Order: sequence, then structure tokens, then C-alpha cells
Amino acid sequence: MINKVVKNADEAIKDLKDNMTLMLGGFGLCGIPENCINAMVKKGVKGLTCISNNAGVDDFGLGLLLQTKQIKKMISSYVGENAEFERQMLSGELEVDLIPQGTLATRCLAAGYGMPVIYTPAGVGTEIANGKEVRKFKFNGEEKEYLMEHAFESDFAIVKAWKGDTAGNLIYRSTARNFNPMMAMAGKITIAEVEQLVPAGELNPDHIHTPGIYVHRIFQGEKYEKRIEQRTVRKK
Amino acid sequence: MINKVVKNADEAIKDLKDNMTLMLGGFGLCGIPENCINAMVKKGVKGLTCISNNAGVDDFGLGLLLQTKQIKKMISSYVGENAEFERQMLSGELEVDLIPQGTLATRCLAAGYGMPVIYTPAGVGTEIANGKEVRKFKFNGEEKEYLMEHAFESDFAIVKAWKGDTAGNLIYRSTARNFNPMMAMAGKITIAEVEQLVPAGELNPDHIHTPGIYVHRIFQGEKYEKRIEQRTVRKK
Amino acid sequence: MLDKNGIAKRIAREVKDGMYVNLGIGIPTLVANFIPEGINVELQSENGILGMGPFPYEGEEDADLINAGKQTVTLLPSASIFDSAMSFGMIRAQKVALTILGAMEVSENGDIANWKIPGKMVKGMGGAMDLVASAKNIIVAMQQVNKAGESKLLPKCSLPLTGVKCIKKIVTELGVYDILPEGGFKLIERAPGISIEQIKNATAGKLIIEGEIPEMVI
Amino acid sequence: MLDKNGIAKRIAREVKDGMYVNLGIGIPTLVANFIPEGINVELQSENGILGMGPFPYEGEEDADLINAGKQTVTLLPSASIFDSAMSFGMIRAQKVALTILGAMEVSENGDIANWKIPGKMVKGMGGAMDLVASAKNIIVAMQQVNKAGESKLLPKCSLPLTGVKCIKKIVTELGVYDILPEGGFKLIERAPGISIEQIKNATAGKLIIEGEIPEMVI
Repeated sequence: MINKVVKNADEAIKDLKDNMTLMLGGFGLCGIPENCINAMVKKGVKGLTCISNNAGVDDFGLGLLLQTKQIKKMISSYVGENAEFERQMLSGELEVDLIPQGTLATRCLAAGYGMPVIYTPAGVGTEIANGKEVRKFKFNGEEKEYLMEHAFESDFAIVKAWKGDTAGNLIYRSTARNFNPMMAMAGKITIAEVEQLVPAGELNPDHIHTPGIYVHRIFQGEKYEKRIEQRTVRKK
Repeated sequence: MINKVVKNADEAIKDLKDNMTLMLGGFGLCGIPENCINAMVKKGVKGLTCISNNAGVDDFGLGLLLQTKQIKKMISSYVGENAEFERQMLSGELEVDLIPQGTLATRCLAAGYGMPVIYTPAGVGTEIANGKEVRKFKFNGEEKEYLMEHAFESDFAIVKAWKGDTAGNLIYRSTARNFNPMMAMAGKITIAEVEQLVPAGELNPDHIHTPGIYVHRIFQGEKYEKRIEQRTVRKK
Repeated sequence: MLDKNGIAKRIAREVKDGMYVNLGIGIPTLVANFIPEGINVELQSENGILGMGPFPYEGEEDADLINAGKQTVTLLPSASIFDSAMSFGMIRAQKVALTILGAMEVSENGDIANWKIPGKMVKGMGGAMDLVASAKNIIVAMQQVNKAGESKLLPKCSLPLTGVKCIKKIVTELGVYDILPEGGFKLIERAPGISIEQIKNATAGKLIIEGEIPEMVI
Repeated sequence: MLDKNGIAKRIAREVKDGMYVNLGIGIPTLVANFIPEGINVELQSENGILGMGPFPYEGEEDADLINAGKQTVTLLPSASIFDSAMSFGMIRAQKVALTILGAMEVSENGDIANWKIPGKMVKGMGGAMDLVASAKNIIVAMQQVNKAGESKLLPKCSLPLTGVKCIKKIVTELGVYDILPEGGFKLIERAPGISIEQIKNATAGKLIIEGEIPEMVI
């Protein structure tokens, strides 16, 4: 097998260049590729188009790449509480393409599953439908209108998993799964950072969420902060 | 929670009626819903349209429903070695719609994922494309032609899993997974028969292949034969 | 006049045993607290949970286990985890029986606006457009008048739409309304102590009142 | 003239380290036996395996673990299992780098027919139409002439097609051919002891021979 294991995030992103399009896994701050984001800040690549459900917070996640103005365009469904994001968006420094969350997920799936387009009812009759093909189909006994949406193309997909093996197989933990599996399938080059990297053979083949065929580079990340965005608890 | 657990296959299929359309999981004889097939033979429902990758063998799997002439139409990708099937097909007693295996899988997925149609390159330029919309799309940097294929509709989806819980969550074992997860998602009513039925809470939520939302009835099957179609071995 | 909890309590009565339900942020989240004894529902969270449980006990938060509002949560025994494609797949395929969400405006033909105010910072629609475009059964939980005292039940939405002709029922601080297929807010129940006159004053869209309108029982 | 194992052995030289490969039934399956030392490939089986291993030892067969030919198999340590939708998803998305399959006929523009003979019992195309429509790199392993002595490398296929303009390379008992983008079977290598004359006689479609054609080294 060609060796997919790289030393660290720096090596994983060594050929990531200015003006590339990236997919980044995670929902809020949950399941984001922390090590690769830090490495991108260090590397200073600029003009990035980032496909990611959210944009991090001011001082964590993709917010770090916003602070350093490395992102040219965000394609997201919700950009949350992020003062620097807001400033760059309102000043026109940052392009923002807001799309429905299911559309985002399904356009990634389409890329991984070799479907050039998908149809979704999300956004029909709204400004999201502007300039897009609208077509009627019958589904579940009901005729309604659907929008045609294209599979995403991306140079790199950067995902975070809980466990991975040397063959590139990945297992996610709890809701840190979110967008990671579809993005892993969708990158021209897919980089996976994992909390635990194990030899091939240690993961149960029935438990693998992302087969190794989709993963080109893998490394064990370090110093995961796994910050909680909204700590909600109840008393014992 | 509404109780999804039924006693056995007879109870699970009690309202399955003549001339209905069914999806049946399995690849060859691997991962087929043995108990429900036997119960359908016993019940004698007729005129069935069966969406199933294969058609069993003469004396096992869907072959049993062919022997009793309960099947009106098969929608499959490969019908294998089955003398009675061949006789009925050649005599015109049985309608057969042969479609590419990936198209079969993806039309099930489309039903479960609320996508009214999908586009696939499989069958372009062949007789499979007759009467279907052909459309050019660019994917992966290459422009080519795709066929539009519709999501399947089915009255019942009948699947077999390894483990299931009382909430309807399912886990498949090895390649007995095959078509079962997509079909489970695609039935108006989905019946799951499982080798081991456990209380909700015993399955690891990260290992569940089919979330319970897709499963309407579940029972623990009995006397699984799990016949092997091609026993290939090597000497120690 | 109902407070937020009152609205949530009234909506909870619409929830049937065995339903799979998606609750939006705000008042909808409160509905979970008022689901009657003997009624069991499974909550879907569109980031990939079925069988979402309450907040964790202090000290038991898990950064890997959050809901669509990014809050730490727990899982019920019946829970399963899945990716975002499957999550919106089950929403589009209408396996999620009921969606409850908030709104800025609803029109008399069932259009909803709840994601964007021109000129203000736009945070995004998240999963709202997918949910309203797909769900067979949507209940809106909202205040009937805004801070300026203007009705949010309108002939036509003034804000950019989230979805068209999708809302079937609305519960506000003043009443419960069905949106009729042919258009119009049909008053079903009055909130305790609220008069027909108050409701008329707070409804800019076509209001339909037929016969005696009962006071809500919560 | 090559036997089946010879054809498989020659094809095995086309396999590169780290490739994900789908092998059809028949001669293609034999290719796995001849992959050179130091070259590691992962075999995909379209019923849901990556990292398919050899047949199990006697007594260790598992009814739940079969390949696309319905034969009992084993898994390598690198293996993963997935459903049929993902399996064909990765095929359509061209993640499977190489597909090797048999054929009844191939035409000089790269069309392939391998699933149906009119008037005979038709068993179905299985995954073949998906594979030929999607794969970037397809090698056909076949006998160049049929039992009646007729060439199966044709100007145009006479049988119903499996796919159009998709075949790039053919290995037969007589030689190795590239199919040129503009059409034509370009002879690349002769099988040991086979003359250009024999190849010409066994090729009905446009045959392109440029310069000296080397004898194959296996």
C-alpha cells in the first residue's frame, strides 16, 4: 500500500496553495480539524475559498483564518457569532455564500457519490433559487418544485475523525461526525486528522464510517482543545 | 415510544396485500429476510412486484416465491442461476426489469434521502437509456452524459439485519449489509428482521447503520439457514 | 396572554405518541419540557441525532455531543448518530413527522420569513430552508406582534422568504391558527383572557373566524 | 498463445502500487494471483468490500462475507465494509482507479458488449454498466476469437451494448491493444510466438500497427 501516513499537519498541507477551494468538516466547533487549521495559519496560504457549515468563533476554528485574512470566500449555512467575520462581510472584504444546510451536506455527498447534480426542495420560492433550474417532480405521492444544485468541487477536503488507521479508514465519535464523512468523500485530496491513529486491522470493518479509499493523507493530531461553544448543563 | 416490536414474520407482514410493490434486501443469498420470505409463501399473497438485486435460487430466497408464482414482476440487476425463474421469464409469466446494480442501489437511496431523481452515467448509449432523459453534466473535470432515474416507490421494504433494538435501530454484519440500509430507508413501511433483538440502549449509537426512524416493525427471526451460494475455500 | 412557556405548552399538545420531531431554537426548544406523560417522542437534531436527551449534568458535558444549537446535550437509550447528509435525507424524505420552529413573519398563504433582515447582519438560514421545504407538518411558535406593535401575521411577508406555502399551524401569545389551503389564518383557539377584538387588532393578514372560538385549555 | 493465466499475468503488470481495483468475474479474478511482489492493491468488490482477501480456509467460511461473485472470501486488515449505495458512489466518483472485466465484443471506438445475447436467457448486467460508464481506466480481458473462430474485436458491436466509448486497453490470448481516442485497435505487444499475420486474421475492426511490435514479456 502507498503510505498515507504523514507526520503532522504541516506535512499534510504542504502543497496546499493560495486561492484553492477547501472543504472543512465540523459543525460549530465540534469535529473541526484543529491541527490543520493551525497549520494553515502558520503557512499563511491566502485567498482560500472555504466550504464549511460554520465559520468558527473569533479566536478558534476558522475564525483564526479570518483574523489573518486568509479566507477570500466562505460557503456556509450559518456563520454564527463572529465579530471579525461580520466586519469583513459588511466591509466587502469577505465574500459569503449562504446556502441551506441540507443543500451543503448533499452537494458534498453528490461529489463523493459521483452525482453531478441533485434536486432539493430547499430554497424553492426564495432568493436561493435565483438563477437556478426549478423543476417539478413527484415524490412520496406529492408533486412539488425542486432546485437543481451542483456537486461541490474542492482541491482539498480536511476532516477530523476520532480514530483512523494506516489504510485511511475513519471512525467518528458522536456528533463530531456531522459533515466530516461527506467532505472526506468529496476532496480531490482528502486529509484526515485523527485523535488516535492505529495500525490497519485494529478497526472493526463494520464500524468504519469512511473507507480508506477516500482518504489520501492521515496523521494523528495533537493538543486537541475541543472547545465547547454553548456549555449547557443541568444540576444533579 | 410506539411499540415497533412484533412477534414474528406473520405479524410483521399481516397487512401485506396482493399486487403490492416490495423491496427486499440482500445480495445473492447473503443478508436476505428469510423469515419474511417464508411468511409470504405461507400467506400466499400474489401479484407482487419485487425490487431485489437478485432472485434467489430455485429452492431458497425469492426462488420460493417464484415456485409458488406469487411474483408478477422482478426489478433486479442479476437473476443468476434459477431454472424456474428462467422458465417463467421465457414463457412471459414473469415480467423482468433488469437495471444496473448501481442504479438499483441509488434509486433506493434517492427514496430514503428525499431525492426525486438522480443522474447516473450507467446505461448511457445502451438499451437501458431508451425513453429516458439523457443530459450532459460536467463532473470531476469531465463532461459526459447521464441518465435521469427516478427514486423507487414501494409499499413495504423488508430487510434483514444482524442486531436491532426495540427503537428500530439496526446494525448489519459484514457484506450482509449490501442493499439493506438503502431499502430500509425507502419503504413506506419498513420491516426489519434481526438475528438478535436487544433493548434500546444496548447498541452503540455510533455503530448504528440504520436509525430507528426508518423502521416501523421489528422482530427477532428464527432458524436462519444463511445458505452459502458459492462455497469457495483454500486448504490450510 | 401566553408567555413563552405557555406557547410551548400549547404546542406540546400537538405532539403525538411515537412522533419524530425537530425543534428549532427558542420557544420550540421549550416544547420538550411540556410533552404530556405517556407521550413519547424522539427528538431529531439536524446535526445528526435521533433520540436527543436533556442537557448533561454539570461536569458531564462532552464536546463531541452537541445539538443543532451547539449546546451540549445527552442521548436517550434509543439514540442513533448519523452524518449531515442522512440527517437532511430523512428530513427531505419526510420521516421527521413534525417540525416546530420560530418565525419573524408568516403570510396568510403559509409563506414564512425567519432568516434575514435586509441591512442587518445575516447569520444564515442553517437548516431552516430544508426543514420548511420538506416537512409535512410544521408548527410555527412566535409572538404575534413585534416590538413596534405590528402584526407578524401578514397578507404577504415583507422580509426575504425562508419557504413558500409550507406553514400549516401557528401558535402565538394570543391564539392558535390554522392556515387554510386556500389562504387565511383560521382562528382555532383564543389564549386565556384574550378577546376576539385583541386578535383582530394583532392580525394584519386575512383572519377567518367561524362560530364560537373556544378559549385554549393548557 | 496465452492461456487464461497468461492473460491475467500480463494484465497484472498494469496494476500500480496503491491502486484500488475492481476485478470482474472470470479471467479478471485471476489477476489477483499475479500481482508482483512489492505492489499492493486494494480490491473492491461492488457488494460492499474494500480490501478483499483470498478465499477462507476450509471450515472458516462465513455466509455473511461474500464477494460480488457470491463466493465466500476473507478480509485484509485494511478492509472496510459499506452498503451498495456507497459502493457504486465510489465507483461513479472514480475513486476506484482501475476496472478489469471480461467482454463478449469490443468495438474499435471502445464500445463494449458483455451482458446480453438476444434470444438467450439474460441474467442481467449486475454492476457492469455502472463500472464501464464510470471508471477512468478499464482493461478488458478476453479471448480474441469466439468458438466459431470469429473475431470479437469489431468495427461495431453486434450485441446489445454495456457501455459506449469506455474501453482503453484489451489483453487477449494474442496481444495487447490500446484503443485510440480517434478509434482503432493499436497493437502494443504480441503474445509469445504470435505473428502479426495471426493477429490480423483475428481482428475484424481497424487494426493499427506502427513499427516493430515487441513480443510480450511476462
